Amino acid sequence: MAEQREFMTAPDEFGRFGDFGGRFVPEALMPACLELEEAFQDAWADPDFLAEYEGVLSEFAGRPTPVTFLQRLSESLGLRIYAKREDLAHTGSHKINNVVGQTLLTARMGKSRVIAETGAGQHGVATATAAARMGLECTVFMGEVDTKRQELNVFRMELLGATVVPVTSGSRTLKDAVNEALREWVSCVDTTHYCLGSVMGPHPFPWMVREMQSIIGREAARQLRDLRVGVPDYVVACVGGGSNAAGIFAGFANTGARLIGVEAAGGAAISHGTPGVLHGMRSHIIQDEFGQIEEAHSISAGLDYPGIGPEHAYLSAIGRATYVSVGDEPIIGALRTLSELEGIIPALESAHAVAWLIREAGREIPHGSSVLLNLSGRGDKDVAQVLSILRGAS
Amino acid sequence: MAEQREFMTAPDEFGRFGDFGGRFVPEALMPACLELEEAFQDAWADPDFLAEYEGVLSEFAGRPTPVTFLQRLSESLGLRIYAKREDLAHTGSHKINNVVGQTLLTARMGKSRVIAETGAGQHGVATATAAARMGLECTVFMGEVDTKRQELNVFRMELLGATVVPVTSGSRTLKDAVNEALREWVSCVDTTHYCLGSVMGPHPFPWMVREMQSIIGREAARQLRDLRVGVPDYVVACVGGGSNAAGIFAGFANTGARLIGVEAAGGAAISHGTPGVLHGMRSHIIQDEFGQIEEAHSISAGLDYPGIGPEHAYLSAIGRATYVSVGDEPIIGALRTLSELEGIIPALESAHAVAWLIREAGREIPHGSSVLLNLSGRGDKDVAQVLSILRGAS
Amino acid sequence: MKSLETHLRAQRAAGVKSLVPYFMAGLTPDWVQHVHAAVAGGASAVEIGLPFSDPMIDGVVIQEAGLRSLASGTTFDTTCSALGDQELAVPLVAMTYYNIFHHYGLRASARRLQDAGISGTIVPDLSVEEAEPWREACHDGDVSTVFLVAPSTPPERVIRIVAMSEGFVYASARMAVTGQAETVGDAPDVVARVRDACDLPVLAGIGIATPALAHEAAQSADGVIVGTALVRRILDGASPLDTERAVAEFRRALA
Amino acid sequence: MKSLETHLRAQRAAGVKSLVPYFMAGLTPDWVQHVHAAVAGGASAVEIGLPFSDPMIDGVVIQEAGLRSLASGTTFDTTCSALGDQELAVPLVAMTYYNIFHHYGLRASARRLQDAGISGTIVPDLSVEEAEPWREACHDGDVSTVFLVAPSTPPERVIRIVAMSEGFVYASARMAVTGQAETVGDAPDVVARVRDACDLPVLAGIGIATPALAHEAAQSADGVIVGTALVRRILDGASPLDTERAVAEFRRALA
Ligand SMILES: Cc1ncc(COP(=O)(O)O)c(C=O)c1O
Ligand SMILES: Cc1ncc(COP(=O)(O)O)c(C=O)c1O
Repeated sequence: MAEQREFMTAPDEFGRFGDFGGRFVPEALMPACLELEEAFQDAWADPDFLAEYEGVLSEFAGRPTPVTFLQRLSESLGLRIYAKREDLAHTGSHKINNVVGQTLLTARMGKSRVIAETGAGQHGVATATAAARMGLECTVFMGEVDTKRQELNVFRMELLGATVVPVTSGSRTLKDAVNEALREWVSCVDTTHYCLGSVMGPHPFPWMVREMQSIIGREAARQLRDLRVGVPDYVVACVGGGSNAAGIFAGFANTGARLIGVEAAGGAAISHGTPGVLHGMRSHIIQDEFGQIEEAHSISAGLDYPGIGPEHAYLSAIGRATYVSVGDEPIIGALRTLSELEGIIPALESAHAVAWLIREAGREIPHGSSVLLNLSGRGDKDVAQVLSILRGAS
Repeated sequence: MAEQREFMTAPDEFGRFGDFGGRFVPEALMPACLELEEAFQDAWADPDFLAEYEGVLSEFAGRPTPVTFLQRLSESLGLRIYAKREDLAHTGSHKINNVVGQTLLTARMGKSRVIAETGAGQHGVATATAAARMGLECTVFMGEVDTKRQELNVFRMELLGATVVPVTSGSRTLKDAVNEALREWVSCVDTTHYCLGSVMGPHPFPWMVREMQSIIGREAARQLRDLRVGVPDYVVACVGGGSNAAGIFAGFANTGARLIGVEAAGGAAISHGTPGVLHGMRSHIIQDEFGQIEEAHSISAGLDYPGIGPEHAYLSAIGRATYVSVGDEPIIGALRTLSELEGIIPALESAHAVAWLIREAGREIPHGSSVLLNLSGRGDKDVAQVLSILRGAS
Repeated sequence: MKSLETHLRAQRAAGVKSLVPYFMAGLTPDWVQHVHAAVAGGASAVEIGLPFSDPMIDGVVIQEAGLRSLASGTTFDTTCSALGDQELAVPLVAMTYYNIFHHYGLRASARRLQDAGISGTIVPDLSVEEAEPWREACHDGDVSTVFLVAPSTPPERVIRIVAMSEGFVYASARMAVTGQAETVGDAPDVVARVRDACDLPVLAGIGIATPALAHEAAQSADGVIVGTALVRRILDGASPLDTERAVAEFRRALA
Repeated sequence: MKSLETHLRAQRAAGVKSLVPYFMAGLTPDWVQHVHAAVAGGASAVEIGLPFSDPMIDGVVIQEAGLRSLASGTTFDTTCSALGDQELAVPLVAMTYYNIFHHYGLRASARRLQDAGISGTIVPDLSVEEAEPWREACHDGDVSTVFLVAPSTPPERVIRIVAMSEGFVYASARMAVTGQAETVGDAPDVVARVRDACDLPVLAGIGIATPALAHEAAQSADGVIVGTALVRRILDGASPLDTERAVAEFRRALA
């Protein structure tokens, strides 16, 4: 099967997808990256490990998540829209898929602790969750600005037994949390695994995280077959670092489906960025004329990242996937539309994909098209923010 | 199969379980109750309806929910504990099972609107969700005190297109919301279904809601068979109105499992109440010496109800199930224990069942026993409250 | 035949429309005076509300009256004691929710009512299906159990309800809780359906807020029940004399 | 052989331990004076930090220095311009993150460095696996690319790294980001492993915060790199004269 796949195969031996990817890290971390690559390759080829990974996902994390036909939204847009319901996964988003895999790998490598970066807190909560279940120590780095904006998520992590470290360097947001996690990793790499939250960072992370998220796409492909939809015309996902998109794209990369990644306009690394090197990878990055990294700005914290996973940069470069962007303005409206028509309050991140559908139905997307929409997460975490935005607006 | 079952069969023609249940409603509502009984009986015997109900639960609401072996909690308590994960159902608790069934039935009866009562908001959010999906109008009655305590849940319902009516009568909490919903129902019974949230109220609600929740128990029984656990020694669930308990008990009523309902001490209708008539049913009720209903008081809004479903009163009376109570004190500790050991933050309601297990492991519950714990909901809704309690305490 | 029915049949036979005002027991210290005033104003019988914490068929006015009354310590016993001392020329009918009697004990309640000179009950949450134990408790004495027929009640149920109802049949004028309305609603229709099924006196209630509406309702019904309109006045500070005048006005409209 | 290596080998041959202080370009208006002062104090070469927004291997002191410098408008170009005008008796080595050169263009960067009289670079996030394009860009000129060996580097990698490193090998004294430490950490061990693999000068850095630690590290290494300890002083207001004295103290300790 691997032989037949043309797209989304493993990267080359340097972890490159075409010109993107690689491993741009301090020498102190190189051995850990190499060890991880080997451990991952070994585990991923081990049926026992795969069985355990899939077992935990189904017995603990609630997989498979359903595919829901969105009848009322479909009618209103003149499309046939199927939603992959990552909002129903444990902790409320697709992030759990990745952390279940990485924490199992951590134990397999004989390490007793994980660290993670988090923006709004979704990946931090997911990591703290999986670490709790596995009895691993867990430290989460979170920009100080974000710890204040997302106080409840900080507390959720603490309830789960994790230590949350507010990051006071740089812009005090997600990208600085990644820096700080990398700094910490340098000092404890023997005992500690860095559980990165998206398809970014140095090799093997972009590949490993994509593989661990590809269960989304594999499930969805099977579910659409069972629903007799077959291959959809479009597969649409929001893109922050790009893990939920990579996960669902992986199930359709070698079909005729058009793959669409929806970036937040304020963090649109492909639409507005240029090639650069950040956080261990060569990819598209939002940077100024001097190569200084710019802060991303999006209504949704999970898309507030100035980079994008290198495989997406590659898929864009070769034309296999298309990346579009949506500004903040239509996001709340999209969230409301999905809530009112379908009884699903999406995460603000996922609402970007919905907003693009609403904008392009009958334009970019011909009426009658079938669409697989990745609902990467639930909106409960965002309700307070939406309320304050709507109050502020009125 | 119905012939072999001794426990948890249908009530008698008056909707009575032994001495409990019945139909104590104003004459204006009797025809609606009778119509509903007939419609439910008809639908529940119709394979097409059942298929639709089960289809929506699996394609929209995320069923089956998994059974998770709680390894670390088990080790620390000397038990073998399996959790039925209703926290993973759409909207975050078992409440969705019931509302999916009732909204389908609403449409089948040709009604275009649902009303519901809610305490903390879980049932209200679930009802608003199912109504949105079905394109039904939805009005939710919520005690004014609760609308203030649970502002975000009010907003979630509004996002889902529901109208939330703050109830200013009586104690302005859940029981008054039920009264108000009943009052409203009197005036619109032609077009409107009252989507009651637990196994309470007049016949056929206690029976119908139990049937609609019994999918929990049927799934769990099958899952425990698949896990080769078979019939557990104990089945433990928290009890507010009693729907999650009834749902899981239903799967084990005719086995040797001991059924344990855990009430909140401040709303312990069986432990501290006496037979009475409220909200259309004869059951155990917390009332004063003059027959005035008392307010319940619990740390968890979902258990803050002075009554209990009549079938539970019956199961208690005949000794088939045992009802115990737990005060507020150990609840936060139980929530933390489950969070830290298993990576699952339970709802405060569900934490009552956990607290009882922690208290009785090695005492009431012999070491080595197998336990099926119904995790009726997730704790995200409660995190702010827990934080403020812990802050207040420190 | 129990005394309530005898009394109301006699009124009908005399060509007099029955007027049954409602008062919340214990609402004000002088509440019993309001009852006397109503009789003076021309009441045919008086409905006495026994307050209950969860009055599910009552609108906001009677809810508020009930809570105030409860707050001042009113119980079934205090109400019966207060009434037992009175000499009243008309029957009294207790209106409450079933839990009050259920909790007090059905036989004990029936006895207590009778001892207090109360000759009927209206228990809106006691459906005919559930009423047997209560009817039995009242069987030997002179306490009648009045049932309601609602606009939604289908013909078969009307037959069943009127067969159980004692004293009179309460024709609910609308699908609504107690309160003040601007029309007689479905009263004529409900009354007609009850008449088709029995010969008992039929009184219309729920929302009969003005003498004009009482007049209109009494075109078909044998009388009316007036609750919220009077209770509202007492909540606003009406004296027994005010009540007497208000009842008298209703009486005139029924003449 | 490029000039950086020639220079350091000459020091070693002369029995002089190399002392390489680090300064953040643009940190203060008089930052270039600090460089001169360091030379006056006895520096063997000077490491010039080009500030980057996301300095992932730097501790808080150098992070803060970088942010301050960026805030005052420092760029690769302004730094090179400022240095290009100077006559300095020792080699300059630029320390920065790869994106700065990547963004500027690799060949353009190499040329710009050389034009500014900078004869080496330390790019900590440029692994040997990724370094070929940069090495090639520097191939024709006199800019050396220095690589680090870390305590975690296994023997095979040490061989590979020293084979690529030009000028000297940077022996990282510990698994940590830049900062001030209280011991020489793994420096002796890392230095020994580098020596086993090559004959290049080996300088120890990361956490060498005091003259005493410098002395100790130089027992095995051919010299030391001192960053945070000096930058901390400048953040606190040290003048070029202060810097000269501080560097001189390190120099004395190495004597
Ligand atoms: C619900 C949700 N969707 C999407 C994202 C973006 O991440 P990625 O692009 O890696 O899927 C996040 C990140 O926090 C998220 O929480
Ligand atoms: C999570 C959860 N569990 C339990 C309950 C109690 O209801 P019941 O006893 O009907 O299951 C509620 C009610 O809101 C709830 O939200």
